[in-house]
Amino acid sequence: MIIKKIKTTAKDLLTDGSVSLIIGYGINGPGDVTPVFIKDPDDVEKLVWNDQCYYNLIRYLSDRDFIEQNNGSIGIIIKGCDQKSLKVLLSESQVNRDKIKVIGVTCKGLMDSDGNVLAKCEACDVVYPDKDFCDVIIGEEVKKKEKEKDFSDIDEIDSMDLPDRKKFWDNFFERCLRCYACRNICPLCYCKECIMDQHNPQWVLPSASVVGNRLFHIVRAYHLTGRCVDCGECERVCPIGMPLRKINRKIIKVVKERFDFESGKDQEQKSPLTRYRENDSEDFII
Amino acid sequence: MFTVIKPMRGPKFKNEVARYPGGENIKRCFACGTCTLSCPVSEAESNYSPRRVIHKILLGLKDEVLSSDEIWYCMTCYRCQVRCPQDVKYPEIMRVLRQMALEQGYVKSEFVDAMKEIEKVTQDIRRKILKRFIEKRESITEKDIREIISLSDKIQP
Amino acid sequence: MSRSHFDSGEKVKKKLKIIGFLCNWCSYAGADLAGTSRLQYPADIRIIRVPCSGRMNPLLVLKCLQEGADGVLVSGCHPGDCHYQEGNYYVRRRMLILKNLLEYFGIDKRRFHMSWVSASEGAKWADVVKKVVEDVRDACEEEVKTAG
Amino acid sequence: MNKRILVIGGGIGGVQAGLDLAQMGIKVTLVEAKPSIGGRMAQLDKTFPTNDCSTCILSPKLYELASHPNVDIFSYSTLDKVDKKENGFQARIRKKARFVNEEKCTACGLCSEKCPVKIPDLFNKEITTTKCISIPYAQAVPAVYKIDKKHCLYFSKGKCGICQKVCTAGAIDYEQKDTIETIDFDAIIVAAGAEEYTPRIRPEYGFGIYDNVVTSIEYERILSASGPTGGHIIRPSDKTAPGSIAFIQCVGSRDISSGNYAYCSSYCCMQATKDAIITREHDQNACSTIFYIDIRAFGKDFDKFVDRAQSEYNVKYIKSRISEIIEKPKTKNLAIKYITPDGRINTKEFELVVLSVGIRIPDQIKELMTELGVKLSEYGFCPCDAFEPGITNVDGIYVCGTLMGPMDIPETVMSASAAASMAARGLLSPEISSEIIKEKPAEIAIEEKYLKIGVVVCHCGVNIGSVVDVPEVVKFAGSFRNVVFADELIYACSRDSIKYIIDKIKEHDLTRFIMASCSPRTHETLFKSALEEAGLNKYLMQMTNIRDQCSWVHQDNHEEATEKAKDLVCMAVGRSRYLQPLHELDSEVNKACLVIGGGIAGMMSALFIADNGFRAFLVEKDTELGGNLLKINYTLEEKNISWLLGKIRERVQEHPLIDVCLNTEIREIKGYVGNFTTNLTSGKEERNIEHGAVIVATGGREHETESYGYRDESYVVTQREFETMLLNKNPMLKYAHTVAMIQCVDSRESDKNYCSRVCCGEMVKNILQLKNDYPDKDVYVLYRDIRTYGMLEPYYTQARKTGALFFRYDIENKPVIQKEENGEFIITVYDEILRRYIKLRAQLIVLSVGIDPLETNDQLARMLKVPLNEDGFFHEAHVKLRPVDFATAGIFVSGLAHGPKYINESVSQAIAAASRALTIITKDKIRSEAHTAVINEVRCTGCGFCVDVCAYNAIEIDKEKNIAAVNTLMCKGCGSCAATCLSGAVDLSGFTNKQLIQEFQELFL
Amino acid sequence: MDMLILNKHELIDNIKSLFKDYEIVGPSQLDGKLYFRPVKSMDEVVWDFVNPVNNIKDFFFPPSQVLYELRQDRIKAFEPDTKKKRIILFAKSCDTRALNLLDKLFIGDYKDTSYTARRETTTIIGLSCLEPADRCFCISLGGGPFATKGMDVSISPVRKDKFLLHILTDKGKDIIAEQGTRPEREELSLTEALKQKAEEAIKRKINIPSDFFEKFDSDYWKGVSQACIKCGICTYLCPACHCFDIIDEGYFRIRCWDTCSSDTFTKMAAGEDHRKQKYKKYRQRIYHKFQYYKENFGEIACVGCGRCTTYCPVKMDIVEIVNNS
Repeated sequence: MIIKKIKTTAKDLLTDGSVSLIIGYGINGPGDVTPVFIKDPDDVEKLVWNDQCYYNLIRYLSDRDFIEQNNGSIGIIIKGCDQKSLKVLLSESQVNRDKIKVIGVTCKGLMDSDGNVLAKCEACDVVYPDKDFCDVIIGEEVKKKEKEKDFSDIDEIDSMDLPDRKKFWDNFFERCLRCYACRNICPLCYCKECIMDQHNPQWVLPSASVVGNRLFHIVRAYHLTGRCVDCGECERVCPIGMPLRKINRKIIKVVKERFDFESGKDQEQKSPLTRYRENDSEDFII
Repeated sequence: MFTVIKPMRGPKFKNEVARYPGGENIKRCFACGTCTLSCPVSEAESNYSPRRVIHKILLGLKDEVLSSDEIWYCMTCYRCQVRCPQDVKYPEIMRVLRQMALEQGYVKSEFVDAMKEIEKVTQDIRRKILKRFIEKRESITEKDIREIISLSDKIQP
Repeated sequence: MSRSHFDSGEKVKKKLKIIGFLCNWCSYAGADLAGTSRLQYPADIRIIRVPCSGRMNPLLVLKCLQEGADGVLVSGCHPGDCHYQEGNYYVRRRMLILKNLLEYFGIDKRRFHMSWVSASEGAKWADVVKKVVEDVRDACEEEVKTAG
Repeated sequence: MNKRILVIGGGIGGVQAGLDLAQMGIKVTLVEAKPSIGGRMAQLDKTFPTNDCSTCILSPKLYELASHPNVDIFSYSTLDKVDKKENGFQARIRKKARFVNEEKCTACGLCSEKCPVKIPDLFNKEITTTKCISIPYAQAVPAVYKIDKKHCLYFSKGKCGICQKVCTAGAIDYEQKDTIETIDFDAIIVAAGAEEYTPRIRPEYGFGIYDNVVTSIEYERILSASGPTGGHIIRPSDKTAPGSIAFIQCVGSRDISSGNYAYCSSYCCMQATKDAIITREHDQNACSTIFYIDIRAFGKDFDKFVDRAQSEYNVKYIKSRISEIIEKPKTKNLAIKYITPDGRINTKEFELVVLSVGIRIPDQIKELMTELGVKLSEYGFCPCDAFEPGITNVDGIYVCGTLMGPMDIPETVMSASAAASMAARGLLSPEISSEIIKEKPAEIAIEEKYLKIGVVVCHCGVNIGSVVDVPEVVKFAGSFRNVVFADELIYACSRDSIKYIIDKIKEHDLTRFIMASCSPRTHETLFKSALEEAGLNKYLMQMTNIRDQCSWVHQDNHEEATEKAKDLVCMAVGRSRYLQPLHELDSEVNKACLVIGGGIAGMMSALFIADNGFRAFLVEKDTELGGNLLKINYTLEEKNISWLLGKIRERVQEHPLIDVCLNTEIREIKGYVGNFTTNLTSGKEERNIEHGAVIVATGGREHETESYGYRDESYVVTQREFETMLLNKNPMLKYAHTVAMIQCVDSRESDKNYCSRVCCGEMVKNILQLKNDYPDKDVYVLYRDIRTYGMLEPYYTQARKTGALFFRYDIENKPVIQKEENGEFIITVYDEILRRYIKLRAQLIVLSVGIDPLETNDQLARMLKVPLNEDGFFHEAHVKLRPVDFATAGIFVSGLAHGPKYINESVSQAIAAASRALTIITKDKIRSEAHTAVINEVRCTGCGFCVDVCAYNAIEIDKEKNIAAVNTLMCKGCGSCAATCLSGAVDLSGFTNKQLIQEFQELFL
Repeated sequence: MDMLILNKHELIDNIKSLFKDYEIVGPSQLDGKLYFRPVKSMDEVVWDFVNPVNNIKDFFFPPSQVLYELRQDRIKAFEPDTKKKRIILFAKSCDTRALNLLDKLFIGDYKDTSYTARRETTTIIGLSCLEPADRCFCISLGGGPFATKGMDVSISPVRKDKFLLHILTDKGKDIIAEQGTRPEREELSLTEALKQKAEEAIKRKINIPSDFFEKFDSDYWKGVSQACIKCGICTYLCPACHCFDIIDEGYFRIRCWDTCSSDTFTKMAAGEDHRKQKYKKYRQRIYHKFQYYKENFGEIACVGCGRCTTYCPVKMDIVEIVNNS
């Protein structure tokens, strides 16, 4: 069983001292899956593995505060989508690859509370973490599903005419509380002082107004251009249920069509905004 | 289309032509085609091309050139010589070739005299057509010209 | 309660406020040439000089729209002419993403324009300004109609 | 010796030579006959192969020259007399009267508007008319008007005088006389250039008879947006847009019979291709046909440009020299007869015909040269030998540009830089720094001072005052908080206004200054110097353009213009609140130059650095100097290369200032412009050297080919091997009665799609040498295009005269070689003239294989962080105007490393590279840009986005702290990094985010 | 304090009559989530629900509110428009009890004008909680599913369509028409039984250890707070949390919610921030609720509604953390 292999691997890594901390999935009081940080070998029992392990634990590798506290080498349990975001972080030299041990676990798709497979897992095109990237692979190899990304919901929004589209989004912007959970859960939002918290100059209205919220989400989506790997965490944590994946995947679609680039595939390549081609499309330029 | 094997050695045909006065610059030709384009004969006779004749000389196809009837087409109007950027004197070269053809027995001397005859008659017909056209003053088509030529044997010189 | 008339149904003022960010080497020179050739164009545009169109961060455009500008124009050198080699290539990609995002969230795409104007295209600069002012005016009128 | 050099001619050649000399600290006097500098390049619309707009890339250089303190420009002037002194020259320069005072004229254009007299517009090749008082074009430098005495009513009939009445600046002065100045010079550089050949001598083309036949330079004016037709392509007869355009090449070139024009003018094929492409861009349904003899696209990326013309812009190329043009009277179209590729004769009607005219040296320049004592060639050009391009028979007089022979803009710029470093010899020394240090009062620190803003609004005579209600704007400006002084001036740029401003700054103890007037592009330096004189940091000034971008363009709507002027002042006030004092950083310069590669290019660069008195390190990985030149025995001009090479090697080895390091490799180059440290390894021992500039002269290598059985046939050789066979009379030649040569082997094809430029010249050289030694041998040449451009064309004619036969083959129909038992080769090729396949028998086959880049290029490129182009050669900063520099400051390129070229072109580029390097190492300190990137270390996450977008490698991530660091010396202030940074950690001083935001935010507060 | 029994449609008619001159706010579905928000008619209102995402705090202390407009020449203060009175329908006991906590702060020795104006013009009709969620722990903090603290009228279920109304304040009296029957003992005992059942359903207990304050410097907080991603959900959704920040947006001065987990919470002028690390921020949240508020205002600023554990992105459970500290 996968969970047994995870526990033994974690135990060995901790005992032989090659890692000083293991980040994995555990259970909290009321029985929900929660991230768990194990330092001594016999706490390994706390680790669980089921189809509710939503979290993208890579987020903790790019959290400066967390790394300050645990500056030893870290073992981390990752799924396919998490691995993609780790590659993006490596391309932006935010994570020191030799200080982390990557434990790749094959995942057959996560389930939400009432038992159907998450939308992001339907669209997942990488099922097992690839061999030459992870240090340890747990679970049998599942062939990679070559699948054309389905952007029908994005096309549906695009096809709305302007006022409807505006109403569709303003409906959410009226309720957005600017709690920044979507920003803080994302592994790629690692700035020391986020644009939203800057006052000199003040880029975006900090308070929770419709205009301020709209601009916050535009800036967040813009800053994830060619970086977001659609791990779906932002949408999951949003208290008012804003369809954030519809925003990210719109940009993923534009980047695929116009710059022919997919994030999280190649550890060397950063966002396409740092490169150009002579014949980039300029149909919108007079 | 057949292939031509180039003769290996022996006195070059082009040097022979170049030795005659007027043929000196033949080797300067870089086949730009101005002569063919300015030649009134090639307008009428589509596969006559002064450029091709020069090219055959340079390639040394002596028999093919001297026995061909192309070297007799030239009306020596000298337009090609004026226009040639490399100063190749094509009409002079034709004179040289005609002389060589005569000397080396490709044609008989009566043939050369006859040439003068043809020259005279064509000029005469041309003058008649022009006179008729100038009298009438309105445009003249090829059909009218053919009709005049067919009547010409009736017109006294 | 937001007071930029992005959302409020304020009547469209006769005088629009459009901000133009022009690159110093080509577009600003083109605008100067439109001046020396006395080409007339609407007065709704206010020009800010930037060293290169590559200096333009989409956040500046967003801040401009949020502060209450009716429209924003970013103009730079034709690709290949850039005094700093590659500035306009990068901004082209950035603004493509911004354009898509603005449209996606229901902001009229006629409020933000980009153009390439070289130092000798005074006439083209005048045409660009006319087109931008006309587009922004239509966008404002439509906005008032739907919001009203 | 007063270190002053005379430059004759204000074209791009003269401008580049003047700029290089000025930057080396030498005083320059530039004499230009026309009213403004820029020469023929200013008349061009776009330049090939990049289609840059010509004015965009030229005017920054003109402004830089005009505003350089070391340069005085005498425009609209001629040379009366030049006589030789013992150590220089003395010239009498006559500055012809313009009847307009240069100081006062603000180029407002009012006089020209009101002038009643129309005269033919010489700048626009007389396509349209201009006024009697005029400037050639809007962006002319100097922008001063001129009265044409001959047509002016005041001078001819004594009446009119409207322009004087109208001119508010009082600049018109009918009594102005020619002024004469006699100045001594150390050397003279003649960059007088050439002019277009007027095709009247070829009447069959109908120029001057039919309306719709124009020359290529007239067509440039028609294409140009600032031209008479405003960029709309219209044909002269009925002003309609032509649907079909014919370009006729070689009009007045490669033409012996119509005059002494046996040479090829080098750039017309590419100019026609560019014009055809631009025509297609302007008008989608216009299609162009180019009638040519050989398409001479020999330069960098030229072949790709021609391919793009055919594939994307459906330009048709037809090999057929046109004999005559006939106009159809009714439609004014032009019928052209041509030979189609398959040999038939065809006639087609074109609505417009452009004659690609060649160039010739005008007579007055020939007279000038004879007066200077310089010998000219039979064609009127001034030829120079390969190893001393630019040096004439008269000591102290140097030549550059098209006066040396037909050449394109990059070659002109290279020869101009070369002429500069040749003329500078003996005038420079490491002790004297070439910087310009102006003394100015101490700068007051404003940090602890209270924010006090001063605003001046200018009337600019009537230009602003007549449209914008200036007093209203001044009152509005006074209403802002922190604005303590607001006033208006009639002419802010006049001498006394500047003094007034300086006094007001001191009086009100201002800490910011706003000037609302004309364009900062032209007047910013003037007002900044005013601030400096007032002791205020010059970057505390903010200019706002209420003339060119407000009053002039909203003339019919005064109160809207006033409203806009107020807003512009409001924006300037907003921005000025956040301006900070900035200082250009100076950093020490190490006065030595590293030259990588000991070939002819490297040696010449090192020689000219050392001859000018500066240390040069010449690094060569082989055991001896010479590089590719060791394998070449003679060229078309120089008979004994090895003897000349020996002389140069000797000069290099003995030169006290050249440190030759043989069999030495470069392990690492660190540092930046002015402060490079390079680690050299030779065998075991290592060495570190310090230097201020780098010249890459690593050269190229002959292409190893497999085609046509070269690998396994001993009788199939390359041109270079054939040359050595000829030199030492190799016995194999005995059997070779007939030699066949094949051009463009592996070149101009899929993966190697560029022309190696030198193979045609080598082929002609070897033919002449062969026919000279063995007159009775036959030579066939199978070619795609004979590209003997410029002065090589007469040698091609000579080659034909020796009896060599030239057959054209097509890329889809390459010649096929079979070997017979007796060792002879049968070459089958399709002859398009005979329209038959012919078989040629030959005993020896010579292949022209072209030049490849070195494999080590990309390793060196990564070390220097400079780019390579698609074909693997080093990619220069700008193909036309900076062919020797890299985008990264302080690094230059010359020779085959930059691309295939002839020896004299390599030498010219090498000396140019030396000159460019001298502009840096002659300075004690290098001044960097004031607007440079600034890193906020608290916010920087070390993600590296900024490093990727920096074209100048001015930003790097410091490994331990993982935080970006800016090298302010390399930073050019474009701001790409500031715009790409996600967390707003990078900002651009002078254009900070806060300043830009406050500029528009002030409008909405 | 009088009580009355109403059946469902009588109760609905009574509330419907209020729609004319009151603005009604009630729990209603929007995009699959439940919010307290203005409703137009009774059928939008949901009857049986666990706590909605937001709580009634939003209507007194909104997420973002304009205080002043500052122009170069004039200042204009913004008053909340309380012309139309407002009724909050079906608030649960934890929310109303939390509102009571906020009153202590906003209407303490300094009266917050907008909060007080809104508070006086709003009447709260509470609904007792039949099936508390498994994360609720209101009882261990002195509340309870049927508690009525902070309500003007409390509605407790008796039988399927029978409700016991309990009018607690004068404001309550104005809005409830005199009708319905007096409660019988038998109905009262039925309600009492339901109350017992609801209270047993709450299994989770929070008990603050005695040496709670001494644990301030222990490393316990570092370990516990590691999973926290410093977002603002737990504070913004908590009915008792009340920290706010005053910021300028252009020429508007705005009061908006702030969260102790944000990077700018304790950031001072020169960038100094003595609560920079994450564990200090999380510790501040716990101690402010369970220690400092108790010292200042005598009550623990937590009402046990369980929203912070339900909506926490990384599912940190406040009960477990406080109990084992």
